[in-house]
Amino acid sequence: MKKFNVFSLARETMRGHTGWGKQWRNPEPKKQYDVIIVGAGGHGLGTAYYLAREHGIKNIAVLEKGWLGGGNTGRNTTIIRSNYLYDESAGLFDHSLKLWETLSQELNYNVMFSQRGVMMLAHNVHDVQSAQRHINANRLNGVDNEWLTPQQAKEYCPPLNISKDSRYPVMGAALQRRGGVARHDAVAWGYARQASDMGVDIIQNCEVTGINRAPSGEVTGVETTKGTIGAKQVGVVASGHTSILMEMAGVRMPLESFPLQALVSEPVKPIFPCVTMSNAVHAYISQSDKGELVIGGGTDSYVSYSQTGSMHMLQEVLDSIIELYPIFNRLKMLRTWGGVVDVTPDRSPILGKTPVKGLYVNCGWGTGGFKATPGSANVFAHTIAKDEPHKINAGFNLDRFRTGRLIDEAAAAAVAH
Amino acid sequence: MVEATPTKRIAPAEGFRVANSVVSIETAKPASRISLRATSAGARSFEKSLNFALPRKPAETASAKGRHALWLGPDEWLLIDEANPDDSMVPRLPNKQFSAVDVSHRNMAFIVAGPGAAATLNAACPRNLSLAAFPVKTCSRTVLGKAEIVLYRTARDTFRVECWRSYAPYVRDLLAIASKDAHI
Amino acid sequence: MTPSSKQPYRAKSHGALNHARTVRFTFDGKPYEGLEGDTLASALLANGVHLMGRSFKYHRPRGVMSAGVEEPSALIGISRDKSNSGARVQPNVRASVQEIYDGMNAVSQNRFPSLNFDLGAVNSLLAPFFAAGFYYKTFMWPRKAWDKVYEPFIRRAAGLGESPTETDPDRYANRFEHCDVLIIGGGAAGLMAAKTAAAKKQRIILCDENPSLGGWLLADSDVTIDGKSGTQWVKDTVAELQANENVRLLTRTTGFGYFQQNMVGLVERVTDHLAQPDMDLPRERMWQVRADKVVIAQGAIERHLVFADNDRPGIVLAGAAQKWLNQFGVTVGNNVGVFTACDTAYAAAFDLYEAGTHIAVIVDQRATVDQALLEQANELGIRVMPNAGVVGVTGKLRINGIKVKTASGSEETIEVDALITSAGWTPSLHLYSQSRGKPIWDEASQRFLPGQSPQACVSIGACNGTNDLATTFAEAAKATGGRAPKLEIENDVSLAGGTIGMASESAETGKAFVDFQNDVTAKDIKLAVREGMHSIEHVKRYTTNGMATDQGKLSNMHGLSIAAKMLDKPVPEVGLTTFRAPYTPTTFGSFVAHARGTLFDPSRKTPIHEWAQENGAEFEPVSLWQRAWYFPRPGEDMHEAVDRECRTVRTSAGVFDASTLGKIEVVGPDAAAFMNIMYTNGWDKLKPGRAKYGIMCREDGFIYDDGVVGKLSDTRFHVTTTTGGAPRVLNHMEDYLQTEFPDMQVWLTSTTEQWATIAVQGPKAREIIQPLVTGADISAEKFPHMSVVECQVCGVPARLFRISFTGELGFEINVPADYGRAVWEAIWERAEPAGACAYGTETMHVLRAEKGYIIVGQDTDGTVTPHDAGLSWAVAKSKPDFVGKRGLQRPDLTASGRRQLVGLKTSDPKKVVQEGAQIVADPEQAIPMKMIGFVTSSYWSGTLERSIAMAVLEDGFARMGETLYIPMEDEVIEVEVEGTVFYDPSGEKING
Amino acid sequence: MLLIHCPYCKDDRPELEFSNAGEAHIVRPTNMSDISDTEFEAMFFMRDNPKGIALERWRHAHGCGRFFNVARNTVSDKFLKVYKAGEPRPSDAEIEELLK
Ligand SMILES: Cc1cc2nc3c(=O)[nH]c(=O)nc-3n(C[C@H](O)[C@H](O)[C@H](O)COP(=O)(O)OP(=O)(O)OC[C@H]3O[C@@H](n4cnc5c(N)ncnc54)[C@H](O)[C@@H]3O)c2cc1C
Ligand SMILES: NC(=O)c1ccc[n+]([C@@H]2O[C@H](COP(=O)([O-])OP(=O)(O)OC[C@H]3O[C@@H](n4cnc5c(N)ncnc54)[C@H](O)[C@@H]3O)[C@@H](O)[C@H]2O)c1
Ligand SMILES: Cc1cc2nc3c(=O)[nH]c(=O)nc-3n(C[C@H](O)[C@H](O)[C@H](O)COP(=O)(O)O)c2cc1C
Ligand SMILES: [Zn+2]
Repeated sequence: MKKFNVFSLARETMRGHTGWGKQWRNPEPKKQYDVIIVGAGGHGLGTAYYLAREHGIKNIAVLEKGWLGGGNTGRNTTIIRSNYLYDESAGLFDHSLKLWETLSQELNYNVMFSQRGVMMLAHNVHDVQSAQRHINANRLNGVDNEWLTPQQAKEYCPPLNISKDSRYPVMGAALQRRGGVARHDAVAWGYARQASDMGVDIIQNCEVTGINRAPSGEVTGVETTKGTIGAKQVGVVASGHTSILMEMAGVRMPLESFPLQALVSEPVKPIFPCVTMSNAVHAYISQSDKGELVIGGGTDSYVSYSQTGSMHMLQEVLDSIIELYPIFNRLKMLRTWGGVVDVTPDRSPILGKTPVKGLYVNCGWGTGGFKATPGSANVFAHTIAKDEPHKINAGFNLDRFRTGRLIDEAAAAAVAH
Repeated sequence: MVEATPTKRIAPAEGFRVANSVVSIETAKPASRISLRATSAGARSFEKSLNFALPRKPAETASAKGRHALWLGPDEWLLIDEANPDDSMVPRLPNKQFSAVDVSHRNMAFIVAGPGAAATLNAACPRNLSLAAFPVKTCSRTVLGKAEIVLYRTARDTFRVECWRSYAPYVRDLLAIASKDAHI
Repeated sequence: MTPSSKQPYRAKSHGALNHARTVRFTFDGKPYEGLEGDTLASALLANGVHLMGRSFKYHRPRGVMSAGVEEPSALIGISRDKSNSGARVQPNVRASVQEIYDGMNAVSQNRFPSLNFDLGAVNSLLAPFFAAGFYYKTFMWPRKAWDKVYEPFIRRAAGLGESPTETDPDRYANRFEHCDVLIIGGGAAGLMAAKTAAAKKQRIILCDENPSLGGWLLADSDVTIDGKSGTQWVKDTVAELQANENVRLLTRTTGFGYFQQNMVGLVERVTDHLAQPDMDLPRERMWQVRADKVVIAQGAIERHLVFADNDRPGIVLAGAAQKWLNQFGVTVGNNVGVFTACDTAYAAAFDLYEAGTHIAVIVDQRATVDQALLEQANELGIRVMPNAGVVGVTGKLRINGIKVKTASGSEETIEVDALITSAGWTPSLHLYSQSRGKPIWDEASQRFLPGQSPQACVSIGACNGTNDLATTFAEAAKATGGRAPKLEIENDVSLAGGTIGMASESAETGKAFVDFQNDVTAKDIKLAVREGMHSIEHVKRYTTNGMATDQGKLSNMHGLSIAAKMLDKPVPEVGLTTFRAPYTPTTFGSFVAHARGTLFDPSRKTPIHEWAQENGAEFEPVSLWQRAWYFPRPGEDMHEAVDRECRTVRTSAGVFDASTLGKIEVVGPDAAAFMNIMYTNGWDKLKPGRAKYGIMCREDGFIYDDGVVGKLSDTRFHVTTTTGGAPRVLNHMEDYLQTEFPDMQVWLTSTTEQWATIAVQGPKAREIIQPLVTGADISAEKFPHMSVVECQVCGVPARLFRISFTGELGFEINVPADYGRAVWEAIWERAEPAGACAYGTETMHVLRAEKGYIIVGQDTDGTVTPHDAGLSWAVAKSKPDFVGKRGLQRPDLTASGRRQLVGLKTSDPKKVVQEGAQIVADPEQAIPMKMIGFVTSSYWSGTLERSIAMAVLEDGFARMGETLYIPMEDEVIEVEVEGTVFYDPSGEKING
Repeated sequence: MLLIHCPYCKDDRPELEFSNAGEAHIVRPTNMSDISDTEFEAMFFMRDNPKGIALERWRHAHGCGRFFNVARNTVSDKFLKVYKAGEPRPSDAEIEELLK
């Protein structure tokens, strides 16, 4: 595999970019693998990468029903932060954030991780209390998060409307400076390229249609649109489609899949320097390197796999954006799209073993799993390789819904994205 | 001293009126109201105390002598008495198989009238307000922007818009701005 | 042609514009003149200006390509305010559709210092370096440089136009509309469909994005329909439709999005073409139309040809040239070349010829050209070169020549001042696809065509791949239930034919653009495929082909074809990328419409709000409500005001507006039984006239809401909820009632707003209200704590509670809301002389915290059970069932070491800890620290002359007396754990 | 915006009048106190979440206020059947039929 750097780029420039070679192979599936990962999103590809890199397992297939990176990895608003409340969450997301910080170098692929700061706005006393609770917990967990007055928030984000007369005046904000955004597609491609180079077979246009189990119960492989493929271990990393896959193995999941839309504006010159989000005025926004404002909000209220959403949800999110940033009213929506997000009852992911031997699941990231991509993949690889969870993901087990030991970030008043 | 001053009633958006060539919007006069919830037997026993039958079909209304009964749900009616605004209908009624709750002060109403009335409402109400779909003398609970309303078409070009009192300023301002666009 | 001095490319003999009505405007500060009805592009072209913009990546000079919304290149900024204030600025406007008006101020974008001389164009020199995906391969070292150097550089370079910097002063309207038939597109197809539907008396809406209806018929000089010219037929048909009251014609209105169940979003631009719009007009109007049937008549979009330097100013689409000539009376040059792969460009060339333009050559890619066309060209003396291609051009800011290569390999440079091109017509599948219909590949015509949509819609005309007018009319009539009209049609030009992909392989020596705006070349697409991007979706994202503001209207088919050839796969196997809303970029304002400022969200106010305002209250938002927060006196800050209010309530009395509390009337023979299910407490023993504090859980056992419930009679409860919880509690109750206990005879009614609720609290509370109350004895004996009575206050019917959220003797008076202010004033008239005060939510919070009363949502979140909150006494043990009972028995909810609600006192009584502060046992430990709880409520208590706090703490009940620590940024605060009741633990006062 | 038929109002109404209330036919056991942790988990947390026909509850919250059930295709979002609360769950055969 050719190393990506300015010298190779210069050399290739001289010869018309004819020598780059493929970023990943497009192999036909083998009959048998050690591990099959279902779903070539960031989490799935990353899992394969870490299995190969850190655990020496190389006989791996990643099966993808469409094109790699085409699930939620390819349709999210790319907000990355780790200022979660609970120890478990902060542990997981900050593990991830640390990996983000060197991911471009590690993958030799510029994922354009941009730590421009994520600011969460407070609009009432309750928001302020909740923000302080987060900030204090984060500080003692070693996660950066700081309180800004409305004026400081405005300095950090000049388009913000902090007028006292607005319907939801800004009472302050919590800022995580290490937070930011990344180029979503590049994350999938970077992992795919390295995984493929280490021998992982990424098989696209290969939908898993069944999970095969031995009479004694353990997993033996999968049925796919490209035939039967054997494996001792199967990791399901299919985000919105997890319930369907797990049902193939007879496991019912505490998940519902909702449509979540995002949209971009036409590109404009740099005007929005950071990422902001708000729970009371539900919307989030950043500006991409190409200049579009990237905007998201809440999900539709009903289960859907259609990858589209409703007109009124677009209106809701734009109402909120314009309330906070009235200068953007004349900007134009360029494109809107939808994803299918799998939501758990406590809004925290499920990441671990299942009642079926050899079957592992990584799901429930809902509206906020892009930020977790490297961390989640990293500990999930550990879980598969060792057949037991890493201490970072131990709490995110499936059992918690029976015991009641939830990790309820939502109940603690922070909506996750 | 205290007993001597009659207690003053202050309704929200009192005296509000805007009008243009196609539509006028004004605050309705105070009225007394009952939210009635009842089984069908309860409805029968209740209507004996009124001088007309409660409507039984979706969206239907019935009126007599300034009293209106609006079908809101299979076991729910909104009764409006324009004739006796300060006189609650509740106490004089028996109380079995139904629940009659005085909501005279919970709601208030705007009257939206004129050839542009439907267009005004359709600025924020997603319902089909054509005469075919929403005939005269029908009603429905629905939404107007981010407020819940009860819409009652009293005449071809006249709607009564009931809303909860704290939503009145919002509904008022929304209707007022919508009226600017009602000629289209 | 007789060029007028001011508009040298204006063809007097052509077009529908009135030459007497001139319009003045500026472009980059330079004044120009155009005609009323001109687009900015047609007006600039009339003045001989082709250079209108710079491209995204390479800053290549660009002219206008098209005469429609598909325009990728000529994007300009428009500023409407004379002062250029930054409020009414619109970036990225297509010059090809923006109508000019007197005083219009247009500026070019993405260039510095000027359009003619742009420093950013050095990027062009680096272009080979900037191949697709280059940034993924570099800018990684040193790591820090990404934030500080590379990214800021990349960002500055990107972005096209500039955002407004001030609030948009314009208004936007919204309209929900319903109809039988919605027709999108007002060309021949749409008009005929409307005509047929109108005859059937259906309610019709027809929209078209252009200022006038007629579509391509307006640009076609030759076609005749029953002997009428196309434009005449349009005029007559439009007049007929206008006269029909069932028809609504919307021009300048784009169908931008097709949503579920035939809901289509249209946006109408009302004032952007007006010089001095009436301030009462909205700038744009959103139409959300629900139609029984949708007829899609979007037409087709012409493709450009892909060859080296095909982006130079002066190169335009043939159809655009024809439109400018026949609709606007503008010629694109004096010596025009033609490069085509289909017949329609000949019609454009002949029209130009007729208008006096010299046609230098027609270069036709096809080996065989229709004989009639060749003859006609021959007659006019126009040179045709079949089986040849343009492989390059000369001239940078404007072309001055084309390099033509024949099949035999000979090359020739031909002088031109403009080149018109056509690669054929792409049916517009946008709305069909958005309706979730799948495009179907037609191998014969090498196009994707609409198939069957899952929604009630039908595609007709050019967007359906129909190439001629007669068939278009027939299918239009059929679409709306009519019969094919019998019309004599002559001189119609077929849309058939064309090519996709590279014009020819030899045309690729330089930069052959596929996507103009994003500077995607054929080479970029090939590189992407070579690098393993085998899915068209990867190609799109790696190269950004089709991701610019035109969303690939010109480029998608070419990109697809080039990728398919590289992959050696048939086109349909490679497939299209997804069409998404909006069809053309749509302002945020049109979506938001009225929902700005006070109309963003209702702001709910109590009947007493204005009194509070008049009396200097500061307000606090709580859910949708505005609540009086505190009542500062002149000179007081919040802390001082709250201190005073607290002291006053404890020593005298205070009056508090509690109207926002949710209220639900629970009525019916089964009311108590229902309450038993919904609340953790038991309700059987409660007597009429008595009240009780109730806790509501969800099935999982966590606290959901709380409030005092008064029993008015055996069949009637007056239930209160938290302010924010009212709607969800009612929904929760209705859910259980309707779906789990439908046989219960009980009904629920929201009475939150029926009642104004005035709390009078403090030792003097009774003395203040006593004279106002009639019909009830409110003495301590007859009306003890937790009583309720229906009586009159100030002569109006009231529900009077004796309850206290302060720990003092207290009453809550509910009166019908319209009387709220008068009753409040009557009370105030007695309270003020008694030394009482009005107090707000902050004081309420302090007072209740002193008593250890919880606020659901502050001292509890969704993880706290009644037991955790120290409210086990309110959970009936003997009830067989209530919502939450089973959930509470789950292992983790009964485990030891749960977080429990306790009181905290700081060792330093002056120190008020922060709400949300975290508690640790060992402050010396390293980070990450083990946190064992956090502070939920914390106040300065003037009464106790010290700080008080509540916290949820791991195993809290067992930690009474323990010393714990709160590590803050700059200090560690020592606290001691104790019970939550800080004031009057025996409850003497409350019972006074 | 969906268009939903309310079986009580007997009319098609815009989605804005409704709220979705999750999976249908999850019956609250009458012996609630006696069920096992696993049964509780199944009832309160586990969901079918089907790609295909979902049986789900809606409330005509800003209309007649009634909860009712529907069968909806979660891929096309089309409503295939609307029925009142308390009416039986469509049989598997009927669901098969609806899918066609
Ligand atoms: C609009 C939107 C905005 C978002 N914004 C943010 C944000 O700002 N920040 C953030 O952190 N997160 C955000 N998220 C969430 C985030 O996108 C996801 O949590 C994350 O991308 C999930 O990654 P994944 O790899 O698990 O799933 P995916 O990328 O969805 O990958 C799963 C893959 O599994 C494949 N698959 C499914 N079924 C099968 C099968 N039977 N056989 C084979 N393959 C199958 C799918 O095709 C898919 O490619 C957002 C999501 C959306 C939709
Ligand atoms: N160059 C030519 O001669 C030429 C080109 C195209 C069509 N035609 C002829 O025109 C006839 C077909 O007419 P037609 O009616 O199908 O196409 P048309 O192009 O005449 O009309 C389509 C109309 O729909 C509008 N439109 C497209 N998308 C829209 C949207 N989302 N919202 C609102 N408006 C939208 C277009 O601007 C255009 O005015 C055929 O006979 C064909 O031969 C001729
Ligand atoms: C962060 C982000 C930025 C995007 N920017 C653009 C853009 O500039 N132009 C564009 O056409 N689409 C953009 N998209 C949207 C994609 O074109 C596409 O809609 C999305 O990946 C979903 O795929 P689909 O629409 O093919 O289903 C962006 C998507 C994301 C996630
Ligand atoms: Zn209904």
